[in-house]
Amino acid sequence: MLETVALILVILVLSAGVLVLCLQSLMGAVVAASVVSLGVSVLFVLLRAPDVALTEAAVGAGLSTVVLALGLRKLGLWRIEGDRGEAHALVPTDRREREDA
Amino acid sequence: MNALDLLFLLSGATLLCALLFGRTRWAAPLLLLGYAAQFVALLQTNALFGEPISLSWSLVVLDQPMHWRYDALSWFFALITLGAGFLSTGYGSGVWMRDYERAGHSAGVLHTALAANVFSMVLLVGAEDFLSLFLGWELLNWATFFLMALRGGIAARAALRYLGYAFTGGMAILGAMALLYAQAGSLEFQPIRESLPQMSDGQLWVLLALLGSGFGIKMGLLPFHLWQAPAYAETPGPGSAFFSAVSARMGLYAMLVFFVGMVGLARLVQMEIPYTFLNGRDLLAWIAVFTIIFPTYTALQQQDARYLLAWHGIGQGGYMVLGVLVGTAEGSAGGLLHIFNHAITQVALLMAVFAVLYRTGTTDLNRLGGLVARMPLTFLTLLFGIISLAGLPPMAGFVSKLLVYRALLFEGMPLLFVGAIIGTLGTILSVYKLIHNIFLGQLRLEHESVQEAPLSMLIPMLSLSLLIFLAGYFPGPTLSWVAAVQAQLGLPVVNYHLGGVYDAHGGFNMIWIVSVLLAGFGIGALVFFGLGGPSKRVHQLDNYAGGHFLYAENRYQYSDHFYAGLMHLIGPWYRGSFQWLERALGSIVDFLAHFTNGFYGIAQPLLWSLAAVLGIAVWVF
Amino acid sequence: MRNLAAVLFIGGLGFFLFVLFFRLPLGAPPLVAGAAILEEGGETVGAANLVTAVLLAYRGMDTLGELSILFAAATAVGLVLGRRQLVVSDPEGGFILRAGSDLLFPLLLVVGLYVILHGHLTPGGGFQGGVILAAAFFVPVLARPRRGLDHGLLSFVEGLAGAAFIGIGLWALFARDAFLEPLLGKGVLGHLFSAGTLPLLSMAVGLKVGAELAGLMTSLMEAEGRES
Amino acid sequence: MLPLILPVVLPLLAAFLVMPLARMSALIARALGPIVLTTSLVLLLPCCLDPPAQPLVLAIGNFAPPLGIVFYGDRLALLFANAVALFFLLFWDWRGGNPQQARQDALMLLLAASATGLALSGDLFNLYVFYELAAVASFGLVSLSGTGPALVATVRYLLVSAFGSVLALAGIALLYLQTGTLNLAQLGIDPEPLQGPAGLLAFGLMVIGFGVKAELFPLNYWVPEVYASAPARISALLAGLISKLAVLILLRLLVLVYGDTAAPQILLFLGILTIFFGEFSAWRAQDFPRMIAFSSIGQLGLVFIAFSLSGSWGVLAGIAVALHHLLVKSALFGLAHRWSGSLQALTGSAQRTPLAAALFVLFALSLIGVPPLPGFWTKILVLAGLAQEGSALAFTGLGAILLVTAVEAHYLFRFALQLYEKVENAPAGFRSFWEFLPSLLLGAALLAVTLRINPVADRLRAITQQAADRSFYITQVFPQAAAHRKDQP
Amino acid sequence: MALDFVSILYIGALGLLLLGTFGLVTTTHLFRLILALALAEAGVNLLLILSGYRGGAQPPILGFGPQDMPMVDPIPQALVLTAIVIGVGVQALAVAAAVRIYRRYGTLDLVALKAHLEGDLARKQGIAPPKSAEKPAGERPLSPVPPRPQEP
Repeated sequence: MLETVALILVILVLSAGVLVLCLQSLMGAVVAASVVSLGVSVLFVLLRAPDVALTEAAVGAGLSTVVLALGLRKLGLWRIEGDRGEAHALVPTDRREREDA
Repeated sequence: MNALDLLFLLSGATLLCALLFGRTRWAAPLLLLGYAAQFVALLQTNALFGEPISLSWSLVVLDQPMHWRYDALSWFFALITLGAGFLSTGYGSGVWMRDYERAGHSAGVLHTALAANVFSMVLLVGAEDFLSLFLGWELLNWATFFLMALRGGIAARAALRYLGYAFTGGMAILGAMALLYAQAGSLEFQPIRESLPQMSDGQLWVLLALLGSGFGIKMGLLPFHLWQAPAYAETPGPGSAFFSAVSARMGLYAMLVFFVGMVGLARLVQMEIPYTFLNGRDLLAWIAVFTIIFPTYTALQQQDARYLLAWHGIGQGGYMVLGVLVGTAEGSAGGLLHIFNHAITQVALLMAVFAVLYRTGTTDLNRLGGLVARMPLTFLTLLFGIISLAGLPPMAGFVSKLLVYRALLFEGMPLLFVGAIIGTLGTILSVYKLIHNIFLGQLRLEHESVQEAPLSMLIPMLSLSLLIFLAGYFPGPTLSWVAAVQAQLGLPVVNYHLGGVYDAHGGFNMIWIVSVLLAGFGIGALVFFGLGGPSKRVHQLDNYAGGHFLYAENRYQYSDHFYAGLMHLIGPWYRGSFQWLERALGSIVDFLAHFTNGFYGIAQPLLWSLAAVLGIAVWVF
Repeated sequence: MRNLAAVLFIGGLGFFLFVLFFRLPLGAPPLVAGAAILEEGGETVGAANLVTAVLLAYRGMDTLGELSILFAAATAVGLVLGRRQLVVSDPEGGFILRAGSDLLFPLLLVVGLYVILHGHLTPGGGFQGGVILAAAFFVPVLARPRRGLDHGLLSFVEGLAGAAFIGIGLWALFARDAFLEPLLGKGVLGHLFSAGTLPLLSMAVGLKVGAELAGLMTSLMEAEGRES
Repeated sequence: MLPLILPVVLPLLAAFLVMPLARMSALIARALGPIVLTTSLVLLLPCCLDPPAQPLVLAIGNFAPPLGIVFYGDRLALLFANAVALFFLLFWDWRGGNPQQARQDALMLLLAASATGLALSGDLFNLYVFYELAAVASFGLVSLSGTGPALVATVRYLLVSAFGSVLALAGIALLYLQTGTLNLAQLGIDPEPLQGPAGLLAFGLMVIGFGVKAELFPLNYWVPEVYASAPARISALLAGLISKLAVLILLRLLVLVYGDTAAPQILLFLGILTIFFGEFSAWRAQDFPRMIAFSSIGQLGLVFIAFSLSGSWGVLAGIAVALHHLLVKSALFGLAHRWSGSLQALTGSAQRTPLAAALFVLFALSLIGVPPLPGFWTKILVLAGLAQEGSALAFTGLGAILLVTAVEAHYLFRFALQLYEKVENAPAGFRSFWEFLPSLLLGAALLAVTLRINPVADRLRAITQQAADRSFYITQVFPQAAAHRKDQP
Repeated sequence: MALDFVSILYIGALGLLLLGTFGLVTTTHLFRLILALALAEAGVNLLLILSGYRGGAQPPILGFGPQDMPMVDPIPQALVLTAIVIGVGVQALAVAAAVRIYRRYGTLDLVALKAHLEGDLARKQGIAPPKSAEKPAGERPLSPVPPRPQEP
């Protein structure tokens, strides 16, 4: 039983890892990274390391995602709805840059 | 406190007082006194005929002992060094130095550099183990670089080029020292001399390559000779005279110590080059011969007197190596004697050329001419010098070259002899160009009011000319020094007498040769002056040709680009004699620099780091 | 071409890593230092949670190093982000966010303090509690960006907490001649006030980490964004 | 028993307190740093001048070595700890006036603490934490000037350092998997399990991990940018001091565990590459800081080659080269404080500042190894060791060092000649004497070492004898291990 | 390579590490590099915990599970705790630097940033731009970024 759970989780984590590298939208990549972090923290629980699981969940999934999202916001690569009126689709500007470069 | 300690102390003291009192008015006499004192101390060491004398202090650094010892060879070289130092300081003091300071350079720095050179040479020739040899070697390299780079501009660039060569040579020697240390366990000459026989031929070839190139660079042997001419020519007057006399010969000293003293010519002969009939000695001999030929014919093309003489300095070095390599009593005597003879010749010639430069402001052969009437004594010095440089009878150069030629012929090396002769032919052609373009021919208008060289420059020049003549007339004393050196180096000793040499083929006696020559000149002079009709003194510029008065502006005498025809004939044979080698090395270094700098230009070089990790994994697995 | 080379290298490295790792005793690694701590950890330090015992007692130096790394990171972020925007351009949080943040703040505070104080008993400790405290202080900033956080106070708390950690260590140095040695007796295993100075140390760590991360996130929040 | 822990802990305490103190009174905050550094210098200097017979082994928290962390203060570690305190005082930002002065002082103190920790610690993961602390503190310090290039250089430096620390952590995991302990001495007790491919791969990963700061070849692409854009004081400390401490970690591992395996060969190979790439790129460098940055890469390659030599000869050669480079490179970066422009712009600046130009020539002479100066003795030690090694790679190393030194001599003196060229409007010299005081002091130290080379050499030989002695290290940390080792051969 | 519990996790850990390294090596976009770094660190942390895991053991908390059951090794867990927080610290610094760089240069692409770095340094130090003879003939040089408002 334990093997199947571990197998599923590892597959989930690895696929989320691949997603992090392949997704076009940066915000999607950040979300994928937090999924990886959560998956790893559950793996830590399986590995009888509750302390580390708690840290990974709080720091890895929580904090780093917040920091990355704030970073994206400051880079202007991701807009929240109703941000000073002009609705802006979640289009990462770096792809737009490539088009007009 | 034996005489050797006194010599070292005095040398250091001279350097110190040059450093402190260099700028003051009475710096020159003080330095002359210093060199004279060192000369006396050297005579007291009596290392030539007496027992070798060793320094009482010896340094031990990182449990490597460093001590100094003077024997006949070191005495011989120290004699030339101190003599050259004394004469060039004398030549460079007084009038010449005032003119040098008016040109914006500092006299103190020149004196210090010269004293530093002498001190490092005195240190180098006394070396008793590789560490003190390398210490003296590097000090000499840097002192030479310092003296060369004094005048800035072209001199600085030539000095930098010299530094590139000299430092690579130093590194080659350091590499050889590391190999010797690994092989013999110590850097002393004695243990190395004992461990050399056990070395295999391959190791000896590596040592020959490293030490040969290291010492060869300093001597200006063929592939590494390109730096010497511009560097020596661009150095200020006395420095150039000093360098050409002895600085290049330190490479020969080191070669003598290692290849002749420790490895021994017999062992060189045994080192066969596979698939050829050549052996180690032949290789070096052929390099020496080519060193005679190529620079001499490059000298032929030069348009500046200093460059012409500097190129000859390289060429003459080949005779010395050739003579020593023959190995017989006569050959090595000729090689060693040529060191002394060439030293006094080259210094005299350069002093004369710099005297002309001092008076007329230029040494460009195409803008000089007809100074024999204005500067007769300088002309005389130059005449004596070029006769000795070309190796013609009355002068000293003839004795040593004759010894070398006789040795080459009697030892059955005809091809080497022919090469040497071609070199001498080139020398005769270029020295004639030298004296013709400067002194003979039509006087130029602007040199109308040129005076004779000042007294302070004339004394060293004339004393040297006298020395050249006497060394040629009575070679006995100089041959005695050479015999002592041969005994110390383990070469067969030449048996000499006041006039010349006895050997299996009869030998020669200079006293007879020169007396007959002088007698012939005497008769010729009698006929010319005595029987000839009354002669009328005519002013130099009062010339007629074909009934027309020749104004001084039009040149009726062939003095521009002397030998243009000859150059047209043999010019294409050799481009710049090995310029391509230097350019090739330079471009390789530039390419590597560009390649490595490229790595630091990559935007995302983590791929290389990953490759390194994979490399380690493969290496480890 | 670069990606191809990268794939090749990664494949090669992966092959070597797999081969080497699977030759080692994966399931049962040799237990040397760990075994000693497992048996006598409870007695000497008196902490139920052995990981916290290792973290704050046995390998106290690592945690001190860890604290100073976080401090260095926060200072460096402060240095890099430099000037803070005077008026925060982010919009006010919606009603739900403001009401939620008011409700969540005390709750997160309690959870954070609980995790810190019970660090030596249950899984958790200085770091985890600190992060929760940081979240507790950051949520109101998200809700009302205008008010922001008082950076002076934060750096004050941060400095003092760090000094407290080292102070306890120095106190142990002077008392027992060994830096960071647990003092104040072991107490009964499992009780709240047990394991000597460990709870104090984890409190210091918690406060420091909390203040630092809150300061870090707020300065990132207030940094001058790019308005394109 | 000197509290060996204070030189590490006091700077940390000061770093934490400097920011709150700065709010209260700037003066105390400014003075805090120098006071703390002088106290640690005063603490460490006596035991470096007349070293204690036995090295100072300090178990933190009184926990026996395999459990807790142990600080091992043998003469080599104390020497480096002293050097840290001394050089941080020498290159402290005395004038201040930087808007973020409190933050900069805090980061400098953190760097000092981590450097001392790197020198003294005897536990592998603790070394990794201090190494990471030094890295993060140097990121902050490098981005001090806040200009564009400084930030980009910091980010590139951060990325390669993070890549290195990930690999180092993987190495530590691999090592822990095989031995179950992190204490260096315990690793050395029975190094057999680590001699196999897995152990060597762990060492390889750690070489790459710690090689980032030690400017090893494939990982030193950050060096020219960072040293050209960071303030000269910081570059002096990073290039001179921190890089040596990173190499010290690898030296401990090499001496204790990987003495007679293939590890030295790897270091030798990477050292040759580092020297080759460093010095040849310096040939084309067009500005002063980048030129000495490349030459520092070259010198560190020499340190790696020296450490790869077997036995105490290698340790002696490596430490000699490292200390000489520490002295010369920091002094050169001291000069770079004012000479930060391009080489052309500095032409003829010897007329205004003859002393600085003379100092540069002195350092250049010692760097390339001209006999009377100590640089020559260190180089001859390395070359003699390589010649004794005798393997083909050793001879290529020998040839590479010689070739590279010739190139180095050329580009250093190409610049020296430019300095002494006669130019009408010579560039502005050093405004005040204080600016190149560190270089002056280091130049005087260099000359002092030249004159008293023998006593310095004997002291250094004693230090390295102790450092290279594997069983001595193990018996110091594990006295009881000595008992059980006696019976088995 | 029996598919037991531990070997699956080792595959997962090594897979994450290799994915992270692949991301670090190939992309040149600064933000993706930071994400790849986070991946690699998660992989290594998993690896470190695995090196302390013993099959069938219980977490190192005294007083919970049965007494006789062996416990997992606590030391790697302490190490991983430190490693995670180091990772986040470095990540936060990287994001902050990325924000400042994006504001200064307007791009996060390392190739463009490297060109800006060289250009600004050369301008600051007064090095003349390479003459056309030395520049590679190939593609036309990078079009200069429009001059941004210089910082005070």
